[in-house]
Amino acid sequence: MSDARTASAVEVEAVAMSMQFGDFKALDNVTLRVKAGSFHALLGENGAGKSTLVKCIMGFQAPTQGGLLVGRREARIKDPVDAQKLGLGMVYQHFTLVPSLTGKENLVIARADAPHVIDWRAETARLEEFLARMPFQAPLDRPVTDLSAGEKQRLEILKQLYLGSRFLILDEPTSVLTPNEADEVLTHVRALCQEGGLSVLMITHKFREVDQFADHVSVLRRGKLAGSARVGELSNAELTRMMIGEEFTPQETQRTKTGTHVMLNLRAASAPDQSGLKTIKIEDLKVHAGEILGIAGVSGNGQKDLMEILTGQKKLSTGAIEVDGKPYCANREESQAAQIRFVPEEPLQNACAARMSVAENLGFRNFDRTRNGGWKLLANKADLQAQGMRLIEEFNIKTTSAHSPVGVLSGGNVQRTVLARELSGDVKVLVVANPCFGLDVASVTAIRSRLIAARNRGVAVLLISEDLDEILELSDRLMVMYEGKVAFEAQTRQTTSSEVGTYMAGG
Amino acid sequence: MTDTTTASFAPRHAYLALWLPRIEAVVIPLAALISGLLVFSLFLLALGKSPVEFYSLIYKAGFSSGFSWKNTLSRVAPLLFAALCVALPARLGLVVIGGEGAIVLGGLAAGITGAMLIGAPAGIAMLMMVLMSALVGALWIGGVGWMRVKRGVNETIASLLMAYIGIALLNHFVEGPFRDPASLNKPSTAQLPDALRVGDMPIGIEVHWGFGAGVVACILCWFILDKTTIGFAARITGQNIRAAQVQALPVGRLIIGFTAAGGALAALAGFFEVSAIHGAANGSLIAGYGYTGILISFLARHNPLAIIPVAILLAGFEASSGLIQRRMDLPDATILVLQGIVFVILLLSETLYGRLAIFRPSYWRV
Amino acid sequence: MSDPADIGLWGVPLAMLGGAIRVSTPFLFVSLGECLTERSGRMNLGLEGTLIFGAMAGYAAAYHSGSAWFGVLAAGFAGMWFGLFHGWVCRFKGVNDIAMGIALMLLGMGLAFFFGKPYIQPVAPDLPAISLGWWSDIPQVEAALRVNVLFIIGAVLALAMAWMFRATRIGLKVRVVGDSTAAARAIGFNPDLVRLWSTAAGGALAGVGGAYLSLYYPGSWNEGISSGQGLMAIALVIFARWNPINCFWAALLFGGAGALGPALQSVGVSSGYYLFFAAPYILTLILLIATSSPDRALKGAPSELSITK
Amino acid sequence: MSDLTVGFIYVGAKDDFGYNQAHAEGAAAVKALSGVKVIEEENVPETVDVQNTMESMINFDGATLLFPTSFGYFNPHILEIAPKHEDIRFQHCGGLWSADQHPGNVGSYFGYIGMGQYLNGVAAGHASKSKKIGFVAAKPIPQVLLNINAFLLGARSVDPTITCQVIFTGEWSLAVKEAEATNALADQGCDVITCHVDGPKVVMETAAGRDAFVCGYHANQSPLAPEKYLTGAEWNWAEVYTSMIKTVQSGGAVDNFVRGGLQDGFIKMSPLGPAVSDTARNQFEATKAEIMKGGFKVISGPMKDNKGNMIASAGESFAEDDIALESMDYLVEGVLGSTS
Ligand SMILES: Nc1ncnc2c1ncn2[C@@H]1O[C@H](COP(=O)(O)OP(=O)(O)OP(=O)(O)O)[C@@H](O)[C@H]1O
Ligand SMILES: Nc1ncnc2c1ncn2[C@@H]1O[C@H](COP(=O)(O)OP(=O)(O)OP(=O)(O)O)[C@@H](O)[C@H]1O
Ligand SMILES: [Mg+2]
Ligand SMILES: [Mg+2]
Repeated sequence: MSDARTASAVEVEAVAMSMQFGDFKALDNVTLRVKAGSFHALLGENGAGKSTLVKCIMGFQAPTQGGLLVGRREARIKDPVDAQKLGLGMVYQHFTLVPSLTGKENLVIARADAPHVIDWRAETARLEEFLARMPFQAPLDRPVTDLSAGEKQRLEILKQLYLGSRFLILDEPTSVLTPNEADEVLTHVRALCQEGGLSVLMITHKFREVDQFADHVSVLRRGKLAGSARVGELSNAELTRMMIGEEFTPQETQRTKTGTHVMLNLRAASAPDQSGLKTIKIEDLKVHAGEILGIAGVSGNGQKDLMEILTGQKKLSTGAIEVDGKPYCANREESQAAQIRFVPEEPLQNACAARMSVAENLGFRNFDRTRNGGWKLLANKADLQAQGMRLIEEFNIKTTSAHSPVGVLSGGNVQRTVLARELSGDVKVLVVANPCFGLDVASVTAIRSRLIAARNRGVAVLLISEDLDEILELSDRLMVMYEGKVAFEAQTRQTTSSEVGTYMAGG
Repeated sequence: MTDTTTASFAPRHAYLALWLPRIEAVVIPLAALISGLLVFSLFLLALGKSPVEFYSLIYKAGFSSGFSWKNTLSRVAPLLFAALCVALPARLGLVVIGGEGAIVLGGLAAGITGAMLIGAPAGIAMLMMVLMSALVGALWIGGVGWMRVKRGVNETIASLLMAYIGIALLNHFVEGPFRDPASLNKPSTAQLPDALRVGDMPIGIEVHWGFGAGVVACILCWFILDKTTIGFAARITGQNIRAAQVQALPVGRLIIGFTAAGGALAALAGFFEVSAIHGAANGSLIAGYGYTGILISFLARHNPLAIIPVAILLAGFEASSGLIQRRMDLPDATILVLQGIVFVILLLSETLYGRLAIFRPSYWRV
Repeated sequence: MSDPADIGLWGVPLAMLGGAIRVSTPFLFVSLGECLTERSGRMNLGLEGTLIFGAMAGYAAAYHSGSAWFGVLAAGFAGMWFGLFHGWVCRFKGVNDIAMGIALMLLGMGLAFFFGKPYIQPVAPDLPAISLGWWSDIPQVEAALRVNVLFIIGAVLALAMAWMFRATRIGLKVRVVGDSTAAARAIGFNPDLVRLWSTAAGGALAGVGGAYLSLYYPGSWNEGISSGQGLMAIALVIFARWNPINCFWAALLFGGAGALGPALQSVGVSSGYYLFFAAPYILTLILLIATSSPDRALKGAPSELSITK
Repeated sequence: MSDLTVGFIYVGAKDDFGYNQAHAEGAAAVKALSGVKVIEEENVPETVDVQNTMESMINFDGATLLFPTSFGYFNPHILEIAPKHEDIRFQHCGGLWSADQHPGNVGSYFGYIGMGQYLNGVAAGHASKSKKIGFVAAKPIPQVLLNINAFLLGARSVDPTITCQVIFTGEWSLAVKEAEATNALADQGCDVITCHVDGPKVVMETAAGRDAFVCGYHANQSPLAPEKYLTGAEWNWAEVYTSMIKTVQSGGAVDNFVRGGLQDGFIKMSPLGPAVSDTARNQFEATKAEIMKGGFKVISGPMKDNKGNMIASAGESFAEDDIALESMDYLVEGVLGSTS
């Protein structure tokens, strides 16, 4: 373990790196240099190859071609341990802290030279000394599960510094943070760069972060380096063009007036959260016909629980749900009668059976109903197949055939499959969570316009999303969830992102 | 989106996408079975025994003549029911390994009911025996499902514990409250009169009706799983319980229902043992059929139709156990080793699904 | 032999104490083994087969070598191979560790019975016991406190394992792998390898548990030597909450519960003994029901474990 | 003359130091005869399995004489198969054949091994200091109850104050439970222990480990505890089987209902161990001689069972060959334990 503040930053250069997956070239001859002490941003669409590039640098994957220079010297990195020895560290998009271990344990075990027998007293003393020299802190004695997202992210970065990393890769480090938390963390990181102790390569989708913190920016497009420049030399429009090839302007959709009829009503609801230790409390949540209500909030503040309450996966301890004025108990009969539909986040994990065919997945909602709405006992495969073909056509789902297992489809097409299922037929209420998470721009546009179209048809839409931009773009009205409660409510047009961000952070 | 496929359906591709998985589901287990037999041959060779002799003895004892078919088929009935008790819950993603408990208690219930209804019209008494036995089995394994749904208790462990408890209950009742004083050295419930005994099927070899009933049960289960909306709902639940919950499918009821159905079927194995074989409930009901059923269901990949041939095959193995002991001087555990090896290799072959290019539609595209 | 004192009803708690000490050791070893394996995120239901094979292998080795300790070693070694095999096959995608465990249970039993035939009859040397009851002149107390070395090793092992999980690199490594495969990869651990060796070590411990059965208590090899101890020990890990020290107490509790039936008969409570014999199973089930919850994973469960996912 | 093929079927392992081993030793003696081919199968459960095993021996090996040795094979299994093979002889151990109920090609044979346990009791009565002896029993069935009672009565012939504690394990073969039962007996102060389970090995070893004397059962277990072994009630199937086979070979017919005791060579006693005192030896030999005369009255009134019911009034008695003993359902006074 070396000292991050006295050691100097490392320069890292990927040279003509290529990565081939079967027929598919995820990286194509990419050369990218991160100078010592620089804060380098890496932009690119979903699937552009950003993660592949950094994985090759860190030794998770062996590039099919190309090499790596660390401090201008050729380096051979077979695995992350090698990378760590050279002072290269990475903070992943999804936390890689071990949930049941304490901060302390996480830090010590991550060290390549962790002693075989750990003397906790001595280690604690050294850790405290280390923390005292750091610009920011994180709790070390609590298990990581008990930490907030910001605390976890800080701990991740501290861990890298503690491990002596002088070159740090950050993969979308702020996607789980509030804007304020993100600013705080990135400011600290930038300060370390400026002191010359650290070089950073940060993958991000947010121009704001590039402008505010980075000094260099590179763009990947379809596995190739589309451009590289000092920050400020390129406008956001130019960066966008590099990322997606052509100018892309989101279509301003026509909106009808929202209705006044309350379609979904959650009153005085409370339920224990996932940990069973805290409670979710929602006093009053109403969605009107022809309205999109956005639920903003940093993930982990009870949005998942809200979804589970509405789908009936979680029982309410108090309160009640009404759909279209009638009490709703979330059994199949009622959910079909009430025409309420759900599109949970990560649809492959939460709304599909990966090994069943696309047509079958499309039939989940109505496989047990006859054409005129009665229940039936015998499943009709031909009907399912026909319906599948129709919906595939109508929603433009890209699949080899209706028989293909849904698990082999790409993320966007899985999402389309679920939307096709839930938006077909008569819908009164639609509850969606993170519908565009991890999708590329084209899919995002398609899906968002479907949601607006549904809204314009009079569907009451409850949109739960961690993407504040999405909420601001789509919703008529929004709420912020914090610590399991509604912390803020406003008409979207009457609020600003910074105001919402403040409430998301509990301000 | 990196999806390179097209939206157009060439009908050929649709057929491939439909049929290749089905072919895969037959070819891989067959290949695994054959590999298992080959590995076992190596085991025999290492011991200086002849695999050829071994397998020809299996053929001779299990499948070559009327008697060998009788020997094989007369063992099949309880295995079919026991395997269904694994296969039905498996559709919902549950691993229930305690069917033995339902078998012995089903047999006990049949024995007691029959004993209490001696003198009643035979048809009614027989019907009551079946019903009581199925009810007890349904409660027993359905209880496991209930614990899973209501308390989140792991069904594998719970069913196993319930099996031990069930066996203790059988022993307790057979040797205590329901012991027929006339059953001297083998404590049993009262001997059933001939009218309450299930006879043989009129198919030329002596195989009791339990075999026919088991085959029908397998076909029925297959029909329910494959052709009805209940089966469809179960498949969704088994593959992704969260997706099923979001669709508001009655997941809890499905779990309890399927485990209960499995238990009821396993209990029928007990009923047939009592009514067709032993004529009374006693300790002989504890014969390990429940555990062989696990093996069969897994080998059949929990497909009720496939359970029939697999059960016959395994029964044939067991039918040959004696001849192998006598002719090859191998211990009775030989068949257990064979079963273990085949089981291990078959589970190992699960890793091949979706991996072999030849079963991908793209392989066949010109 | 001093005259046995007439201790009457005191015999029951004393027998349970003695039973706990005598019967618990296989539970202890298997559950410690399973605890280690499960802490690394893998389930091994096959330990019942490993236990039985260990009993056979230990007995055979002790018989041939004339040394009971050599038997223990051989049993551990045999168990390790079963563990290694399970660890190796379970790393393949699509291989279900629960089902594979059942298969290996079958195979382990089959191989044990197959190769164990010639050892049913011979008498192998026994493991030594240490008398901790010298202070008492009541022979029953003395007998109850005749403690086998393996029991003591097991107790020490429980402590050592608890310490290992807390304060050694290897212990933390196992916990990391069991809690998050992704995190383990990020640190540079090879989760498959860690699981492989945890499963192997678990198998070795189960094998030693088997050797205790055949070489000390009841102290002979036959096909009915294990009455499901290996399977019960797995259930026991769950309500020991994956904590080695709790495994120790749970094993003692089980041993004691197993001694309840015979002890009660010996003081005249003789009806319904089958139900008393089922006491450990009923106890486990009740504890499982009481401590599980439909909404969340069991507290303390390694999150990579298939049964808690 | 073609060889006579004889099939032996065992419910457990044939080297279990117990019930099955006793029969297997008999089978081994048969093997030594000329003109006989012996086939054996072990671990055959009392289910449809044994029916198939019998038929398989008949169909594939040409067996014409079968010895299915486990009690549970009789009803329904032998009774199911025998009528279908009238030219095959089924000799069953332990069953109660009766001419009006059972086929003529079935026979049952058994020995008065209770007398062996009586002799065990005599040796135990002398060896016991605590006046408390113990019995590990599988299940409370007549054969076992008779053994328990005989054991105690033998001991009481030495000292009428002796009591016998019995513990049922519930299974014919369950090692851990047998060991626990033995320990529980030792804890209660029993200093001579015997058993009736399929494989007495565990009981013998555990009891000797607890410093108690042991009396054997089924087969000779003295090698397991040479110092502590007093004597044992053994089957002598070699004798019985060879004579039956010889009868068949010479064209004769074996009786359908065969019973025999010490004097008939059906059972024998293990040689007395080193711990048996001279007084004990004398009484042992005297009682043995008495039994050898035949018709030994094991139960002679007045006698009560351990619940206080009269089982034999004054003057009433049951001899070893009294068929009523084969449906015994009580434990005599002095036995601590209960039949249910
Ligand atoms: N192991 C793999 N096998 C096959 N294809 C892969 C593999 N890993 C990545 N790919 C493909 O390589 C391409 C680049 O993936 P990568 O994860 O680098 O994208 P990314 O730029 O990080 O996207 P995102 O913004 O969604 O994180 C994608 O099309 C992906 O499907
Ligand atoms: N249901 C809830 N009720 C009250 N407070 C909650 C609830 N869920 C989370 N919180 C609190 O919100 C904060 C962030 O939640 P949490 O720790 O779950 O985030 P996280 O899961 O780490 O984030 P991410 O999902 O992005 O990784 C913590 O302070 C936590 O205590
Ligand atoms: Mg990425
Ligand atoms: Mg969270």
